[in-house]
Amino acid sequence: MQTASMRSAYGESLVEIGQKNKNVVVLDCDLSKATKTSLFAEKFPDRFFNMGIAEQNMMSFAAGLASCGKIPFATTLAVFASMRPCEQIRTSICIGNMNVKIGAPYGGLCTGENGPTHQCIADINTMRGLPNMTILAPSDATSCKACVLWAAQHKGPVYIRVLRDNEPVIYSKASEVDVLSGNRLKDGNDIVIFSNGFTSHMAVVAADLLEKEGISVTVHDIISVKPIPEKAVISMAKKCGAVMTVEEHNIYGGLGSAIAEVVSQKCPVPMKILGVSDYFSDSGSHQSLLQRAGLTVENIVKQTKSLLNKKE
Amino acid sequence: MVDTINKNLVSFLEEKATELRINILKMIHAAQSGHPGGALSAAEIITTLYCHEMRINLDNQRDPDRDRFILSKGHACPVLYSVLAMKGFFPIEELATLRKINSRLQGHPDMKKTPGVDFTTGSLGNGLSIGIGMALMGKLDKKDFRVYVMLGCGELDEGIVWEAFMAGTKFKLDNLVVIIDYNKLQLDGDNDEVMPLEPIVDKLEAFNWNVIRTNGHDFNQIIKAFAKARETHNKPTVIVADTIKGKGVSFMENKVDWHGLAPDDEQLKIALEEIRGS
Amino acid sequence: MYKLGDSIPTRNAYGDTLVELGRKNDQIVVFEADIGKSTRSAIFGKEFPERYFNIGVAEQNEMAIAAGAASCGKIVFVSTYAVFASMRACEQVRTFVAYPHVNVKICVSHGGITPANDGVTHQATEDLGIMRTIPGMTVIMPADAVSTRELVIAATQWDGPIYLRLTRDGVPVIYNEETSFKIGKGILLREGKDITIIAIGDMVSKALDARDILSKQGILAEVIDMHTIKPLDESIILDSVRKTGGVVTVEDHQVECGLGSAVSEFLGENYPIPIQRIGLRNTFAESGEYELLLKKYKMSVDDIISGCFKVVGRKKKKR
Amino acid sequence: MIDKTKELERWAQLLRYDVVRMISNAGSGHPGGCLSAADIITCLYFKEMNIRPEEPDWPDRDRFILSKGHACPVLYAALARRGVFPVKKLKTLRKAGSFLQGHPEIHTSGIDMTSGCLGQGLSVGAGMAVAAKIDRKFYRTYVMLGCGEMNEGQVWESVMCASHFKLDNLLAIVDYNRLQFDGSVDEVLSPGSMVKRWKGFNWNVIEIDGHNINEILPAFEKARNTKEVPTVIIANTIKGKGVSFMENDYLWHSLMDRDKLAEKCKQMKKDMENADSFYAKRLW
Repeated sequence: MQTASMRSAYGESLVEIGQKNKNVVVLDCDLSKATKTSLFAEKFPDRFFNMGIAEQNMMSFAAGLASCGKIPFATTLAVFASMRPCEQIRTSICIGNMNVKIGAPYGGLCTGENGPTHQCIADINTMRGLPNMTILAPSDATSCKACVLWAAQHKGPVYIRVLRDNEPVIYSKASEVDVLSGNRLKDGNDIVIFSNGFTSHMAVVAADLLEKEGISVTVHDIISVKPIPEKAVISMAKKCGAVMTVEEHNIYGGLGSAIAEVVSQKCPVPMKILGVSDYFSDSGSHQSLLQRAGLTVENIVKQTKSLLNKKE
Repeated sequence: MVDTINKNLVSFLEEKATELRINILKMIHAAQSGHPGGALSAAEIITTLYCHEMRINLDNQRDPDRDRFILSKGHACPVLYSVLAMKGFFPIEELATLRKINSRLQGHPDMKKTPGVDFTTGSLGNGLSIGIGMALMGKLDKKDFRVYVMLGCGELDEGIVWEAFMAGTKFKLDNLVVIIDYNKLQLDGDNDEVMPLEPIVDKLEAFNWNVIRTNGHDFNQIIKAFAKARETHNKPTVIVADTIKGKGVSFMENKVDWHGLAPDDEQLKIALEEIRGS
Repeated sequence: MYKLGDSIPTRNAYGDTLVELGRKNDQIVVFEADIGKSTRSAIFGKEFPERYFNIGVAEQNEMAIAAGAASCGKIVFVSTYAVFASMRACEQVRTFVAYPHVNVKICVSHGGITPANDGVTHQATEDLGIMRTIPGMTVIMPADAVSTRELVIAATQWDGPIYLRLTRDGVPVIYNEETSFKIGKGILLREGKDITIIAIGDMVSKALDARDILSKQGILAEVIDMHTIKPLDESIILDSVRKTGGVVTVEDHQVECGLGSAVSEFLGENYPIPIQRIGLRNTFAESGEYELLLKKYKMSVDDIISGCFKVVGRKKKKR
Repeated sequence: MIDKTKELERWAQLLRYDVVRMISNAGSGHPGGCLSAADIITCLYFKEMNIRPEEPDWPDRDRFILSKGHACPVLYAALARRGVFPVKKLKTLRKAGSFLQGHPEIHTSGIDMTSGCLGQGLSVGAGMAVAAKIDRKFYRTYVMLGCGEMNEGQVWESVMCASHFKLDNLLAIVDYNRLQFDGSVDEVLSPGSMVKRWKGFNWNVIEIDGHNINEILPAFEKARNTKEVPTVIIANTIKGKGVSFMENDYLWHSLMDRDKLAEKCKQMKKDMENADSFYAKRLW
């Protein structure tokens, strides 16, 4: 299994768009080595600003830059990019629909050993209520690149949730990735699994195992949690008649919630939301924390089977 | 006032600080992640706090009258865990479980999990506000406990720290002491590159605090600074302690890369030799 | 104390109750961020100046100070506006209040679009959703002055952090003083059989109005006041939808993340039926009169009614 | 021909009238902080700033951010009086459908940034000033802060960063009226020596009387001529300035008594009509 680092892909993609567009500027809060914006800083020192450990200032500052035609990528760890400056994102960025991109590496539990203060399982939800915001949660290094490229083209605020290292590679080329509609990773009829981030790869592996047992599963990688690709979600929910969501986020408010809103309104079918069951996790390796949360291939298989029993 | 400090006290503290450094390095090595630089720079101050300055009660760890300590720069927690283990809050062997699953020793301090930790920290800039809350309640309840907060210098970039400096003045919290571990390095480089802090003393004085500058590795000066803080009334004290990041291990000293890096076997061996030898 | 039908801002009831509690319990302390006159915490400050701390316009500091105070055994109330508590101090609430699970009660005025004229920056329409995703938080919005008093009292006995949202402007009193309130237990206000309306906060009285009109048109709606959206009262929802088979949720909040979302999550996993969500649809509101804003942003009594018709229609189609 | 000072004083008086009229008309709003800022805003919009009323989005314009967003009526009045939008629109303040929101919004002509949540404006201004430097443009950015706002930590974050980035094209003005929502700044959260604080953060500090046009204009000029460091003007002002019963009364931070204000408005109108034809033709 080939793996690559998503945050490196983030840093490299910034360099790439920085070369093409001189309006791209990058901001960071004293974490450029961790977030890999240091790659951009080396190449374009004049367009890189280290704001110090001052996330709120960074967000309003970015709004000021955007109002003068710049495309700022404000970057820091997910918890400090979403929750610490939440109100600044709302007031300075979203109300005016400013063209600010927020890069948020270390989303979910991947900063494992650092403990719950640094893990972030509430970022997607924190951003999801905000009008004008687009929320992207890519699932590997390639789709992360696709998201950065897309965000640079899109006018308006975008939040990109990035993971750390060693994510399995799902896509071969960034141009193949459909950022807004998501991507069918596997086609089947009995159940549809919507997932994003680190868990998309697990869902595919689980689907392969289930296939051997005669259960045919659709796996759809949802990169854009907001706006949620409503049409695609509904058509698959209708086709399969049962929906499961898998994500490295609180079961409340994230992808599962976004899917539940759509499905319940347009075609209520049995559902299961897999994620972190509303608790603060612990220090420990990323793998051990995923295991505790039930975000494993085995559990996806198990939950799929029990959900199928509920299907009429 | 302590004009002459007992020499035995100083050599006792020196011994303890050495022990702390050894534990810090061993535990970060065992975890293979963590933040040695800022833990080592704080060793003398933390030693002085726990082995001399602070009133703690091992028989009743949550004694409402105990002095409190908040490590606002939570990532430096190996130094705190070491001193707590050394004092007997939990077995010293437990240090080896740092950052592992099911351990009581989280990557950043957790008051609900670790005995002796007075408040959860880890996201920077907040510890001083929490200390203010405690000091205020001390005043309200007419208790004489004192509150100590250690800030990293990079934390002063955070606005909430300045909100807290204002509040400390307003409420005249002379039962509160802030220690800035001024090692002049943060994750991305030195303060001057990332966000300059000088003139740091002028800034703090402009917020009407009692400001004391000291050498954060010199026990004589540290002990005196705490004593002076006790004698100051009607305003809180901030001790700006000049320190060296990674202090005690030559290849870590003043090296920003050692902010958050674990030593390998070979590096640990050299580091321990240096510390024991000194 | 409060008369049925009177229009009272729930922030007023909060201020009065704080004083009442302060007299009984000297462990209660209150923190404020320079808007005590508006949040009504100043009433407490006047009577108990030694237990009232104005932190200035510094909400993050306020929240972390409150956490520190709570760790010394106090029952701490924090007052400010909803936007500032939930968003300005979002991370402090998560890391220093919720994660250590300290006894901080965050009681905030200016919830939803009730600070109508002040405009978007002061209208908190994302807060309930944000607070709901923080583990260990309890999230409440009372519907009127009576329930505000009861729930604020209940909050002092509740172990752990609470986020309680109040209105700036007046809302009609709908409860008499005999009603008993429990955190985490919804109130069945009206029985019905055709549809369940689940409402929260200032929208509960609108839901009642909608029910009256609907019943004249032959639809009997059950109305639930879901004052606590976390923990969600799952049994009251299940009991109701087993009868009615359809739900309309009504909230003064974005339809994403809030009550509608919580109900969708729960029913999706446990009892999939048609749901319609009434609330702000992914947009910011604006300055203007409360009732006019409700109309413009499709949250009025008429919109609740048409939502009910939609769901009833879909129910039929399904059969 | 009257001199420049006299002319600016007249505009300031007219803005005060507009503010009183708008707020009594809307039935809510924040008069105290509008009136304390009226003279400075007048000097900015009628003298100092380089803007094009007919082209509010002109890319090379000077920017202004009212960080104390609740004082927006005075800003709306200045924009209307400069011709950015018709004066009669002032009537619509805070009404549904109006572009004159309760707090400033970037979509309104002439408003350079949304504000209203205190403490964010200087960060935004620093961003604009940096953008000008990147693009090698000469426009300047002006940010007005309230003194209560200085409680917010974010202000100090931006103060630090503006001096770090050497933003000499950025000017901060503190409307130092010494009152905030809950009382005097000394009671709520003392700012200590404002001058000492800003100096501690390496800014060029100028202290003036914020109601004296002959002090305001030279301060702007001094700021323009200061290189390598950002400048802050600490403008000592009086909350509610110009309306006797509001002056220095913190309760008039927001509208306290609508009838009293409406009464005052009528009287102001009468006085101004009689005083000068300059006013007479501009009243509403």
